[in-house]
Amino acid sequence: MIANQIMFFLLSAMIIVFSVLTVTSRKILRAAVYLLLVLVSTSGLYFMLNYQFLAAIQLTLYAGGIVVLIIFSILLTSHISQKFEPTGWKKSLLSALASAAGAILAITTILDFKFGASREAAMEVDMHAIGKSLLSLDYDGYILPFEVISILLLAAMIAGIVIAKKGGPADQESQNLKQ
Amino acid sequence: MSLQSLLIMRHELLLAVAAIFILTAEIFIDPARKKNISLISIVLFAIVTIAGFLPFKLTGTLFGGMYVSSNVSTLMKNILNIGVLIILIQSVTWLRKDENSDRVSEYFILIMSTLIGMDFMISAGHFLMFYIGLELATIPVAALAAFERYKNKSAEAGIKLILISSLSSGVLLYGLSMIYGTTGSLYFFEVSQHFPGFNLQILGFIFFFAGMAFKISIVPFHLWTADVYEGAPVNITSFLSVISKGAAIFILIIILYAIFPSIMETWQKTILVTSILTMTIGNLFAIRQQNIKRFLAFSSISQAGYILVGMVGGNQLGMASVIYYILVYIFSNLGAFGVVTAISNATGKENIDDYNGLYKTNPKLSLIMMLALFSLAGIPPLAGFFGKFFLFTAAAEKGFYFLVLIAVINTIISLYYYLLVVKAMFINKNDDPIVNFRSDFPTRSALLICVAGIFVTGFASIIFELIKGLSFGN
Amino acid sequence: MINFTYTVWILIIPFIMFIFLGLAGHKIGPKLSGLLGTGALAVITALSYITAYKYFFATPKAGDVFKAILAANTTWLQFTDKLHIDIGVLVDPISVMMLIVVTTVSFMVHIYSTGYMKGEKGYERYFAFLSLFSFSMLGLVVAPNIFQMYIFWELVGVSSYLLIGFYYEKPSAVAASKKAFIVTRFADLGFLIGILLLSFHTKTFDFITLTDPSGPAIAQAGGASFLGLSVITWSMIFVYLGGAGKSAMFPFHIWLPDAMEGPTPVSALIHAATMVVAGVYLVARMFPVYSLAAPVALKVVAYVGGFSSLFAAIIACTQTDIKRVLAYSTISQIGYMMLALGVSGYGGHEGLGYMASMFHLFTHALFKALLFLGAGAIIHAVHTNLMTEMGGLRKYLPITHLTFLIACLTIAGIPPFSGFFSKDEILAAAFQSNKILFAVEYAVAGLTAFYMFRLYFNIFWGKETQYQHTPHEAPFSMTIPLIILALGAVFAGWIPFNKLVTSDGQAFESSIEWGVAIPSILIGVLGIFVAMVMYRKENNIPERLAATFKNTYKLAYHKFYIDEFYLFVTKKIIFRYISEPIAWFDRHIIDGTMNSIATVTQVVSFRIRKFQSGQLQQYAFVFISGAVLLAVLMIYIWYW
Amino acid sequence: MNILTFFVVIPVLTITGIILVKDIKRVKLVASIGMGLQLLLAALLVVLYIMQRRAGNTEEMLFIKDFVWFKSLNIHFALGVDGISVAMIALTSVVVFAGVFASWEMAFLTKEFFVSLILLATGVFGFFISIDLFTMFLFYELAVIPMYLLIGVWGSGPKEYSAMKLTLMLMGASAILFVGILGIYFHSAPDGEPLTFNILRISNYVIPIQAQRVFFPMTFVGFGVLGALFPFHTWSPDGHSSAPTAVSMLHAGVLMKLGGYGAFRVAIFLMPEAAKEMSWIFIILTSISVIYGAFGAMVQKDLKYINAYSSVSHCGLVLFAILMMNKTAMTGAVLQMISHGLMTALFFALIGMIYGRTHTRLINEMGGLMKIIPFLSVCYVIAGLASLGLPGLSGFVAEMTIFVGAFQHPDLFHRITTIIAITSIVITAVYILRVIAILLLGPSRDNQYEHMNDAKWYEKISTVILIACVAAIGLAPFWLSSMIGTSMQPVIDKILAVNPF
Amino acid sequence: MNAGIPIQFFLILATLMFFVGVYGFLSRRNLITILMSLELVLNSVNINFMAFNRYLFPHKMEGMFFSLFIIAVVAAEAAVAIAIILNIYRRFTTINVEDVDEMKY
Repeated sequence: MIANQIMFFLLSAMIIVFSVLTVTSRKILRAAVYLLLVLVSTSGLYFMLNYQFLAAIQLTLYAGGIVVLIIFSILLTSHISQKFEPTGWKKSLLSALASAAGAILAITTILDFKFGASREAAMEVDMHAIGKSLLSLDYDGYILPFEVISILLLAAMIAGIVIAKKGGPADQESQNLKQ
Repeated sequence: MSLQSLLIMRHELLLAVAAIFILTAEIFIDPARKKNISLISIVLFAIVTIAGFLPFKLTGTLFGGMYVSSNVSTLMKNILNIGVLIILIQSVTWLRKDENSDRVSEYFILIMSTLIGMDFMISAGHFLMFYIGLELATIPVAALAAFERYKNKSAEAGIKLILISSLSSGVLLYGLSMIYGTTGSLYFFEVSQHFPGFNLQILGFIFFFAGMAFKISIVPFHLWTADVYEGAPVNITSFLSVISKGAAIFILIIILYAIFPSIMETWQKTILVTSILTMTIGNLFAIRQQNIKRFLAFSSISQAGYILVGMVGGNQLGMASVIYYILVYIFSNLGAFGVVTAISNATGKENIDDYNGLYKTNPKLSLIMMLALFSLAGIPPLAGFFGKFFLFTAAAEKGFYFLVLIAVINTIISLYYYLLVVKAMFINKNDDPIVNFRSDFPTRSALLICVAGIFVTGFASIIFELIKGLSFGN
Repeated sequence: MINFTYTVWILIIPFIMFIFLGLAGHKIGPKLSGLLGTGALAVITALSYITAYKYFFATPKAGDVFKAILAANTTWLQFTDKLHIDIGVLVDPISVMMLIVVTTVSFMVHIYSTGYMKGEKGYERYFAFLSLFSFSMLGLVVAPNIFQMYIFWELVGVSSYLLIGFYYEKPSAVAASKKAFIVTRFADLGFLIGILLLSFHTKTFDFITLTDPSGPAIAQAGGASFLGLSVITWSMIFVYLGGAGKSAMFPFHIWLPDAMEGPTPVSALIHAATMVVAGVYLVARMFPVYSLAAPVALKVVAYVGGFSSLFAAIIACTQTDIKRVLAYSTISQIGYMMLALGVSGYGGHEGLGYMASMFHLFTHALFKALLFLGAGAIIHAVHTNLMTEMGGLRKYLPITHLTFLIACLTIAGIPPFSGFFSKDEILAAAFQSNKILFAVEYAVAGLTAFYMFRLYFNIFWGKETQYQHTPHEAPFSMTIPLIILALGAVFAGWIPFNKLVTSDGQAFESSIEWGVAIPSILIGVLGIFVAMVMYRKENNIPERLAATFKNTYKLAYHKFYIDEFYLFVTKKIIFRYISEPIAWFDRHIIDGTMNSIATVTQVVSFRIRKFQSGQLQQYAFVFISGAVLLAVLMIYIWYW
Repeated sequence: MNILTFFVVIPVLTITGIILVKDIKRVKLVASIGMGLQLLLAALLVVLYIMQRRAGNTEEMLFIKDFVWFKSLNIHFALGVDGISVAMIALTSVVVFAGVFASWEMAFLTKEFFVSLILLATGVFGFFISIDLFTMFLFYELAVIPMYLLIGVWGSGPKEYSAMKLTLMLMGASAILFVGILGIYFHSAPDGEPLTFNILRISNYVIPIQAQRVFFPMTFVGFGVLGALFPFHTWSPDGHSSAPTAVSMLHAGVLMKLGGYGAFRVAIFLMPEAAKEMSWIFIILTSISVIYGAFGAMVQKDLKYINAYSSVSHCGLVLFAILMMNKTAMTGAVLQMISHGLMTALFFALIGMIYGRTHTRLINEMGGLMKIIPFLSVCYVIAGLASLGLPGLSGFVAEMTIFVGAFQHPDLFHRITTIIAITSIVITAVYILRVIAILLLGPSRDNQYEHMNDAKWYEKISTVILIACVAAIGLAPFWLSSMIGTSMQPVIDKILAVNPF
Repeated sequence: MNAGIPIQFFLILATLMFFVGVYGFLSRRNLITILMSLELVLNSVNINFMAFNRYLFPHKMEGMFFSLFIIAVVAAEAAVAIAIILNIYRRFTTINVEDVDEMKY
């Protein structure tokens, strides 16, 4: 029991702290690393909630994929040691206020609500169940989103290509720019 | 999967097939003949559009409630198809330009995939489908907004759109998570049964609404609109202002009517507040615009405000009038954008000042522009008048006279700035007017469709009656 | 009962003539136009005389009363069930008398004009206008209801306006015509309000009903009251305002002297003989109501008339423009008639004043027209209006001289000319009822004799001026009317008015009251004598007198500064302090408000543009705050 | 086919014809033929109408034709006329016909000009033949918009500003009106029965008084703005002064009448109780209008401004009379609309013709025109005399009917305001004569004007037909007045039935 | 595994993370850091879904699947965003968000 809670608080502390660091760090690569840590800690939470599959996905896709993508783009666009100028205090303050207001609103409202405990028997979330559900055509089946998301990914890929594609007058221009 | 289900899903399926066909064509076709891709795509899309109208059995629930098709949703999809078809035809000239010619098929694929997303969104029976549809309808658009990658503005539009839309989907998802937590399901029909309106639910709803409002560019979630519209290529701007917005409004009205009737008072208040803000702010900003795209952006914001007015009653007339108005709006706004596109393609000019004296050199374009703007302003006998009339009637039916009053007063402000453009074209003198040019066939036919739509949609009461018959509400 | 339906032609003929000459006059040429106009007048004059004969002598009386006969009547415009404007012809003693007056004078003036206006530009237009005037005046005269009277009243006003402004290139004529119209229009406002009040309480416009002693008007004499006077009294006072305006009673008299800018025959016709007496006619028309239901209003009539007559007579003594002298004399004489009506009672011998007034109206029309036409002949001969530039004309203009002298004697009330008789009746009537007014009349009689003979001597005697062209007598077309009118002026006094035109239609006995008449004759003779002393030979008495009564003279010479006062009111007060502020208010306040709505919108639009800063994060900030605020609003603040 | 439908069909055909022909001369020909036909049709309508009445047809509206349009909202294209609308239609066709000839010299974008002009006319005709609130509103707005282009493109002076102001104010009014109409619609039938836009149907049902209290002022003000109700009249001076001749004619002559007609047919006819309760406010406003417009006109220097203020005054009288709510006054109101429509159209036509010759509209810069261009000057005088209410011309008939009618009110308030309104006749005389004196009479002020030509044939057509109508009504008003009065009777009956006074 | 930890803890944690992300979005200047803040925002939503699913509705897997799809979508979104950011960098030679404001007012 206690171990649970300690585990949870540890993870949450990590999440909060690293989140804050992510958004405040003045070195961009460090921020990326903090983000990675947040994502990893989150996957820890998923483990705690017994969603091993998702935790794994979180680690591979999120932490492994997106963060790497981000780091690559950082490398393409900035110097590693580049330090940002601190954000203007006005902007920080306003942003902080807005966020704080939002957080207070959300938290008070959440605390206000009485969550009833589940009466149904818990479902065993193993790979089999996930796979079955994912490919099911019936109620609680996710084949359609699964298919549609493939279109999404394809579209995103093409979208990326469209923007990144070289050739045509555009390229010439950008080369001129470099010179 | 029976044939029946295939027919029910024919919009999405055909679109997907068409997109894949184009993709294949892109890969296999001889580079010298790639010009024909436009033609092929448009023909394909026209087939899809026509297929959408075929009178097969339209209603049904598939995938255990994941996908719901009703008469209304089919109607909405058809309306969107019409709009997209016009936009595609309008794009041809632009795509023929050298700098775009290497990405023609991508353009079509992205547009079609976007449309697939919208169709799924409209037919969603589950918030997951809704969400994926929403994203599918957004992400490619961001890329399209950044399509002219050699232009700063285009890139800026792209980044603004993608970042803000991600934030808004974050907010929307947060809201959805609350809805999920308080109702235990994300199926529409189950959510609607467990929605008594706890505070947390309202919170979730408002956050969800904010996410939707972003798509519709409702004040105060609208600020991206003008910049993105200005920066994006004209065709994408018209796509954003008409199709994206229209689809979002469709799904919003379905969700409000079908899922959240139990908290109607809350969403009425929400819409009341936001619609007043939207109309007023949109108009106030539009008054001073110099760039015609930016101008139309703000105009489209205020139009969204009027549409919200129609929605506020939660009545059947409201839904009918909103759908009808979107149809009218498609023709009107695309008419205006069609002229802007033609001029932008021919001369690259996009400022209202450049339009000074346009009537002397290009009378037909000016007339079409004027008709389109008047239709947007709600001047009879153009379709916009009927559209606005029904929208406001719908609100008045539920006693929102005050809102209607504000709305009609706002239409006066909007008339003012539409007239500014008309004035520029017809009255202002210009030493260096846009030279006379003849648009190519696609542009002309697209404009013709729009003008015909502007006239016919209003007079032919059967269209409205049809929509009314399919709509629901209390 | 004799059929009088044909009398409608008296109206129709001049109207057709007006339309015809107005539209086609310039096509058919001046000569034919003049001929046609005059011919038309000859026809209706004949018709009028026939009517007069038939009415007075061929129609059997009902009892011994001249009954009013509705010769023709048709509904012209329906207001309510009871209130409708009819257009028709009413034949009764005064209307018949007026028919005679109007057609006679008009006919004379037509003939006269063919000579006088020869060669003038706009000759056809002139005759068209004359026809219009004849039509309007006749319509007014025969009106069977008060609204028809009002209609023609306005038409008379406009034809007067057109004729005064006949020389439209002359700024003074334009100004005069405008003034005449506006002043009378203002008075007509009173008339209209009077009509409305009256008709509201009596539910009729019809004269016969209104003046019926047992009718609704008189029955309501003691009805609802306002500020101490009954409503009927008020309405009659208002009606009288209209009459006072048209008849140039103080303080509406200012337009009449200026109206002399018109061609002289017009002055003779409109501003001496016919139109200006319309006010008198109006009061006479409504006389039973005044007398029986609104005695206070009648008093007003009497005093205003008396005052005007004295006031105008004084001014007339100082004027040098011959037409203006005649104009003031007209005001004075009309004041006389008003006074006579004002002091009259109703029925039998009580109605002496009424009869006298009508009588004087009749004779005055003849001799005043004669005077004006004579003056026209003089002006025609010497090309000036100022008597200071004339003198010794008796040699050159014998016929004019003679007729003018007759006219002067007539107006001075010297027997046996007609003026004596009518004036005597008036004096007698005043003597019976009101001594103050009676005294005023004596004074006026003396003044009248004085200024008329001042005029006469100045023109025909006195120092002989060197004229550029030798003056010569007018052509026959002008002298013949003079002669005819002179004959009329001499003999009209013998017409038995007390048998024909009386307040209740019944004849009564009246004879010359020598007790009143002889002093009046003496006073007249005295006036003539004084004038003769002063003006027959050139001497300095007038200057000395003027110097002695410097202030009074100056006041009178400047017409007591009434014009200046009006000018002050209109130019300064109405234009500067009402109209211009209103125009300013409209442009700046009301229009300014509308414009400032637009400006405010623009300014707000400019101010808030900063929200659209192009900064992505600001957009996001607004987005988040918006969502949070909306949520707070919906969850915690706004309960329905 | 119903005769009334032609009133919309002919203009539409004419527009089509104008668009199709190439050459300017033919444009004018087509326009004049079309509007000539329209005029004949109007005459025919008058005759048919009177014949029907003579034959004993006592229906409230004649020639009723009802096309269902939007079934679910019970929107119909319902046509029908009574004496009042017949009179207004006749007026419109005359003014439009005269307007076409008055703009004969239009050389700049002629085709577009005539299309817009006739489009405007279509709106007006449509408005008068409709008995369905929706179509009425539609045609009303249809009439307003071509205005913008007509003034903005072909106007003079600060035309863009004026055009914008006029359009926005009128559309603003229509905005308020729109809410009013919706309000009427949603209270147009008892619970359970289908709602309707049909005026006749609504008039048979008493709209709940609470609703009336809200929507009557909206409707009345909405129409009132078009009828130049103080203080919402400021579009009128600017708009009229900037508009080209024919547009001023149509606008002041006909379009402003939509205001009066609508206020009567919609606001008062459908909501008599509220009208009774609230009329005092508007009576005060309108009597201010009457006097204020007249005084305002007195010191203006621009001919069109004078006329515009004069219109404010005269149209104020129309609304004033309507608010009196008795048969005579309301009949007078309609007469006044017709009379003012004709004579103000005449005025504007003449002003346009004079302006076309002198290129100025400032009265101080002209003078003595009577000698130079007698025909136009005489016409101007006639128009002036009609305006100041000279008997024998239409103004008198109308004004007297109004005054007598208004004065029949039993309570003092109405009668005192009537007297206030009556004083306008003097002020009117002052400013009319002032203009005539300065402009037409006196010596010629500038010899550059000496060589002007008098009216051309088309100008003569334009003015003569208007004068003929003015004089015809002035001389023989009975048939018109009784035609209107008879149609007014059912209206009055309804008002009285509800709340006899 | 989660016994003894009230669901509110998860929700509060997610909320805090959400708004920290929002804060980052609002205040960071670098486009890539903004993108990273967005990842925080979306990640927090996932926690919500997971927690709800586990605590309240464990008999189904809706929340989990939703999270799964969110992750996929976010990946796609991030990819496109990064492509655009790179393009921005090419065009503006900076990825400071405050400099990307050619269009305003």
